[in-house]
Amino acid sequence: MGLLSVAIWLPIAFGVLLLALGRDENAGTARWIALAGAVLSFVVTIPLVTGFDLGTAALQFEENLAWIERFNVRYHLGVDGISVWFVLLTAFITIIVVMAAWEVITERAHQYLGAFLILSGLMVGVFSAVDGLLFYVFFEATLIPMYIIIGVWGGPRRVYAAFKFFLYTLLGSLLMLIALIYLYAKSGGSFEILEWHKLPLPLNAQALLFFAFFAAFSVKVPMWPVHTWLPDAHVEAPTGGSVVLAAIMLKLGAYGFLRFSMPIAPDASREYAWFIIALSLIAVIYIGLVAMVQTDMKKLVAYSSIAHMGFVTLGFFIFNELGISGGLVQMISHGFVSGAMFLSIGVLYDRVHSRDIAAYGGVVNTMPKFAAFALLFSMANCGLPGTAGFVGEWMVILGAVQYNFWIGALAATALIFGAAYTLWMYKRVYFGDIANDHVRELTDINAREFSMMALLAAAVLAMGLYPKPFTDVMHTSVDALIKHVAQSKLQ
Amino acid sequence: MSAGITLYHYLTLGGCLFALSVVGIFMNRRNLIVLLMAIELMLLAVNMNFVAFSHFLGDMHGQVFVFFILTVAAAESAIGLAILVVLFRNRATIAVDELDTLKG
Amino acid sequence: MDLQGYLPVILFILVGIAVGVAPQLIGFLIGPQRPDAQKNSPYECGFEAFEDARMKFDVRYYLVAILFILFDLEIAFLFPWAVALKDIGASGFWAMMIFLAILVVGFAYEWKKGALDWE
Amino acid sequence: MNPMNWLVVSPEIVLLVAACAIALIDLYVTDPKRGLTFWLTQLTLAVVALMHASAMQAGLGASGAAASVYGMQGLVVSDPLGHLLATCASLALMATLAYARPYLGERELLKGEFFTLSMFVLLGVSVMISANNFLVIYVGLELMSLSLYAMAALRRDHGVSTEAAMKYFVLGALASGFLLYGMSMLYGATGKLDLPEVYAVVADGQINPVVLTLGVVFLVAGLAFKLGVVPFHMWVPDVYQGAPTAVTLMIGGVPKFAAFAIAFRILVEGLSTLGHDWQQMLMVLSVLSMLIGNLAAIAQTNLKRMLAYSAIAQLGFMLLGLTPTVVAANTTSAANGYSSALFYVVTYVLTTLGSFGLIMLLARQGFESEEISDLSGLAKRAPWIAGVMTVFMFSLAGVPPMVGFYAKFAVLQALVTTGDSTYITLAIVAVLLSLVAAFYYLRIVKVMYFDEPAESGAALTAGSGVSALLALNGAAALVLGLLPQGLMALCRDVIVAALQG
Amino acid sequence: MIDNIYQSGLATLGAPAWAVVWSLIKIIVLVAPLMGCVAYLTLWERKAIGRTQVRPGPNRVGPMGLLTPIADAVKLIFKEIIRPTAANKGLFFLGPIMTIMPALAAWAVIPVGPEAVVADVNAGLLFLMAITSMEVYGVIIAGWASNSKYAFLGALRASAQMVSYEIAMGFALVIVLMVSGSLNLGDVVAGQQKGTFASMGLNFLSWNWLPLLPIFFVYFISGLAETNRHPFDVVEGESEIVAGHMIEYSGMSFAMFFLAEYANMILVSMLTVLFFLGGWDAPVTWLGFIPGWIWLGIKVFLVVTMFLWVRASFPRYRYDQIMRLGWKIFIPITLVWLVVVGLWIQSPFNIWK
Repeated sequence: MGLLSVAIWLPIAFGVLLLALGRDENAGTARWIALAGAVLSFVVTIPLVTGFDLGTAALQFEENLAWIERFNVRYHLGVDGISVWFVLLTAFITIIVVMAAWEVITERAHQYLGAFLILSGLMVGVFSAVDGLLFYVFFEATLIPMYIIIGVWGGPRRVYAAFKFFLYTLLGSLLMLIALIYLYAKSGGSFEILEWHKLPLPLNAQALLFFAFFAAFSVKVPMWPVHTWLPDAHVEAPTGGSVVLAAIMLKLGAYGFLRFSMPIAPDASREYAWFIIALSLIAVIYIGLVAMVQTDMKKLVAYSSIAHMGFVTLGFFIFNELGISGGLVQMISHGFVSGAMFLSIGVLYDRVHSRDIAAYGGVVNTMPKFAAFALLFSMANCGLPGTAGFVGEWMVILGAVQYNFWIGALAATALIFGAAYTLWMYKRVYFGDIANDHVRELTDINAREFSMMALLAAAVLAMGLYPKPFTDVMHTSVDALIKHVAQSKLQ
Repeated sequence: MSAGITLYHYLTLGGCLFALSVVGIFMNRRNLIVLLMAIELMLLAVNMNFVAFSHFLGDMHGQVFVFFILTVAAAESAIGLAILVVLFRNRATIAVDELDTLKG
Repeated sequence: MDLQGYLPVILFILVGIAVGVAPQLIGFLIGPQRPDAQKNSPYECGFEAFEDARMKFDVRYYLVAILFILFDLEIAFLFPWAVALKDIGASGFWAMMIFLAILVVGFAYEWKKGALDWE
Repeated sequence: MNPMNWLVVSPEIVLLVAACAIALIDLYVTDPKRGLTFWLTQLTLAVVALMHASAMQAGLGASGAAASVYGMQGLVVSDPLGHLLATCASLALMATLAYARPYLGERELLKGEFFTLSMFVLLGVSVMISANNFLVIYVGLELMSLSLYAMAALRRDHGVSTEAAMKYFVLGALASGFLLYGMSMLYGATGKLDLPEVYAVVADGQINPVVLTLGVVFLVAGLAFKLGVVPFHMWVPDVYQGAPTAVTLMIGGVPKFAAFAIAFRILVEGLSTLGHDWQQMLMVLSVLSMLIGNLAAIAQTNLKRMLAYSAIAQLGFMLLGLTPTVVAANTTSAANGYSSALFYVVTYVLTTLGSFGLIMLLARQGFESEEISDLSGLAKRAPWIAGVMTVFMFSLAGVPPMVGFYAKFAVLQALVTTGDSTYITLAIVAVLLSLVAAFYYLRIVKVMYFDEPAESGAALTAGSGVSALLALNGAAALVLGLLPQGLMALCRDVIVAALQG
Repeated sequence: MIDNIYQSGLATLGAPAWAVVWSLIKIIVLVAPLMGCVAYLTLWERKAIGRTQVRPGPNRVGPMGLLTPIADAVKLIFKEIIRPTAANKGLFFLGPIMTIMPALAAWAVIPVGPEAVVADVNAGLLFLMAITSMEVYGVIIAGWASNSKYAFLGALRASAQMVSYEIAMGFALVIVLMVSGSLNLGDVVAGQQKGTFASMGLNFLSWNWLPLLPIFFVYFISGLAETNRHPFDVVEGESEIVAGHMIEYSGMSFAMFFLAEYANMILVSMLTVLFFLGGWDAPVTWLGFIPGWIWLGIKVFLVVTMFLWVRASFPRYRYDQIMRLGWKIFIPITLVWLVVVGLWIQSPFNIWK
């Protein structure tokens, strides 16, 4: 059993074990088991990076077993420079989520934690699958635990949000399924994604495939105008759910663009790049403006996530090294940052039970340690230099300028909007006098909260100050991808 | 005497009977018994077809088939009547119109 | 189709109907017609009938009717078999024996179930 | 002339003898739980399933056309396809009876007749499955239908139930009439009743196309009635809702195999040369079924009724698998399509068994548990059962990794790999409509997980045996989802063998 | 002479029309004496029962009461036909018609000698089964249309009883068919004229009654029940439901039922003779000089007299006993005998080759 399999199935096994535990009385045990599982799962992913061969764009840590021979579907796993970091990110965020749920989730904690561990395994599966159907299975299967997480432990409108989340995502992915099958037929009976990369296709077929994939991934990313499920889902989901959604699930969509749309339909991608770029810019600018007028903290961060993901797709579709690496770096950094942002909101919400910005004010007075962390994360969210957020955004903007100055300029405005809504929110929530009794009675973060905040803060800073390891790992694969996309597959 | 009667006469007759029974089943809103009778009529229409074909093709299998249809028709009406009786005991009506508790 | 032989049969049926109709007509024509309410009321034991004559009746009558339909059809199966028995040999004979065995199972079942009891 | 070859029908003979014997033995059983009857029935079914399974193995071992053995002078055929379906049907019946026994026992409906009738249902099903002749198909069909009519009326003192039985009866008889009329037309056009002979004559092309087409139209309509697809679906919701749940399962489970079998035997083995005629009808039927079934299911508050509409939609999806048949006389895509449809049916029945079994498990004396709201908060009361139901619902919705996804996937790939734009459009329509379907399946999960329990402390007093069976059933839906290879390959092998035969 | 009439008729009317006329002539030649027989059967019944009870019976009208039936007929013609207000008028008068019609139409296929039959059809026995089954319609229609409780109950009882015994009768016929191998009644009779005993000149031992003895009894007794004759006449048990389904009928309408009952008696006797008692065959070869129709007449007379004798001698059955006899005794007997005869035919001892 290869490393990747372990990374997938270990958390799932822990998750099933937790589900089997079955009683609220066992919640304490459940938490420790969950934490052990999460940490263990993270530990097994570390060799993926340490043992990563920077010199090749080929798949590493491959596993290739027959699965459904009837359709030549294979249990084929492998990572390259594009996906390897996401495996780690997923495993890392899972630890945070388990910790975040520690005292907060009292009802059916074992199910909650179990669902997250399973979800974690499935997401690792998505990032490491290089068989089309296997990818799809993992991709879809993630919906089930997320649906239940939002619906059971979510806020007042959780049912609506859960349905919206599920059905929106399903709609897109079903069309992708058709595309996968179409490719299977075209390639003469293979589900190997790498085979598909080599498959020559006429432009109209590419266009159809492109839009089928677009349907799946744009919903997941989410891109304007199919983003409306996201604020609902984020707002209603429990903290852990929001963290995972923002930090990883959105990346599944962006990752899909890189893995499927661009290499499989390169000509169509170039043909319709303007379309994606336009949508991305709308996301960056318009959603940025929308974020500014939010009164709900979670909604604000949700919209900011959309805007940040707009950067990612923008970076991808300008087809240069800076853009794509920037997009990838942005994805990872956003994974940390948005997770941290939601976590901070969660910390407040657990104490005050309100996400309304107006319900707070002067938190820095009662929770100084927490406010410091929050400041760091907010700065990262608006992309100030020295934080993780900066690297990716900067790279994308540079890439965009290379591509077309005006696009770069428009993208750059996002930095301004980002700074505006994030810092303004920070000011309203943390600075100033103590606004009310709730805030007055706040207690600062405990050791558990501190440790998870610290973990995230370390990641954010490390990535902001020394991003080279990240970009190094990506470099070869991104290069190969760009070369591949540049070649026409038309015959 | 039967010289003028061709296969198509029989088929037309069979078709008419069949159509009649279908109309009977769908248009009848009053009485379930009529419905059961329409079903029997339908089977008879089929029998008519089979016998006619069998005769004109000179093949006995069609007539064997008719035998089976007849038997099944009897079993069917037996069960139909039994259900009808139970239904009447429960609902005190056999009007098709009034069988409307299941809607959705 | 040779149906010539059946002409007399149809005629006979018609004659049968005529024999049914004619005397009743004659009876109407010749016999007196002096109806009155008492005479035309249903035959009862002296009281006015106070419920519909078509009352509910014992379900066993239905049972008999249903059983009759089934058994009569078994007989319909037996007829051609019986006629051809000498030509179809042992296999034909045993096929019908299997059929009858199943019939007997059904018969035994309903016997034990009390469908044939009239107490 | 073909030989009698009694060996071919030996499982059916065993079944018939056992059914008769058990009918008589039960008369002397006084035990209200019918232990002896129950176990004897299960034993018989297990034996029958084993016989079919071993026959299937033997058939698959034989190469090419030798896999199909004809018996009873060509009236029946024994091929791996038939044996697979019959094995599945026997196993499904075993599960059905196991689920039904406590349910019926509580309602004083547990009579020996239930077992006998259900064995006759299976007998009819296996006769249909192995039929090679219109007459045999008809006899099997009626044997099954008549037994089912009687079972539907099992709850004699219940107005709704008997009303459902009546509707079932009338529309079922109507369907038989349609089917028969179609058969008579085909008989008239070809002069044959044996399916291979019909095939040969039709392929010859020297026959009246009008009569033939008319026959096919009626046949398809009759089949559609039996399958319960739109626009011949009117009976399905009423019967599913009205019949006692045990009988609903009986109607919704085992007979689906037979429906597939006769559709395959008649349309594919007998009339594949007329593919063009019936293919398009099937397309229309399946799209309509998915559309109306899914939309109507959304509006339901009764769980059984919802599952009925879902069955309509699911069978519509299954029918899609039968459509890609004679694309450029290419048997690969045909085999592909049929094996997908077969896989679909098998997995659909698996989930149906589970979901109705669960309804029965939750039902108690005087409480049918058939409203959707009755499941409220089930995840709190009985997390295991809720989990199993979730597996079924996601399976029906076609979400991986449940087995239902692979069924949908198989059918979709059969459509898409034809490369024909009509089929690709159909596939897209199908996935869009299954999105609609996802909504109401999700709603069940929502009710179980997100809603508060309607009546707190309603303890589940189910026997451990039934719970274990249910867990097994759910595990099957999941494990088959993770490892579908075996069943899929089997489906393909048997279809290939059948097409060669 | 008959041939001459046939030929001249054919010449004058042409084939189709003459076929009709000729058949009608044959029918009338058959029906007219039959009606006479029916009429005098009623007299004979009264006389015979009278004698068994040591009283003279009707003896006022004509010598030895021989004109009594005619007087009865005249009386009935002049009686009012009452139409009950509650009755369904159309059906009410259809009832008697449906009763008498099958009783007469069945005679279409009954041979009174070799080839001497109105309609010499191959499916004679089948027709007979079919047409006699219609008898029950008359009863049901009469009982329903009368809209009277007595009539209704009577009709139910009668129909249940008739259909019950029809099964036993049907099985009995099947057994007869097995040994004769033909549905043609003429062939059935012809089949009884051969065999070991027949070749020894003892024809009566080759008739079906001997090898099929149980069936012979079953058939005869079923015939009694089928015609609702004593001891199975609870359907019109005077002490309970007066006249059963006929209660509302009067005058000629009533007479139709009456006619039908006696016609059926003769029919059943006739069939018993044809199936089991060798038809027109002489019992022993040396009596063969007596014409077949005389033998037939004698046999039928004897069997009909059996009907009367039974009526005079046996107490009436209860209804449950009737049903039990039919379902639980006769049907098993016939089933067993069916298997026995089947095996017999399969065995080397087959006497019906």
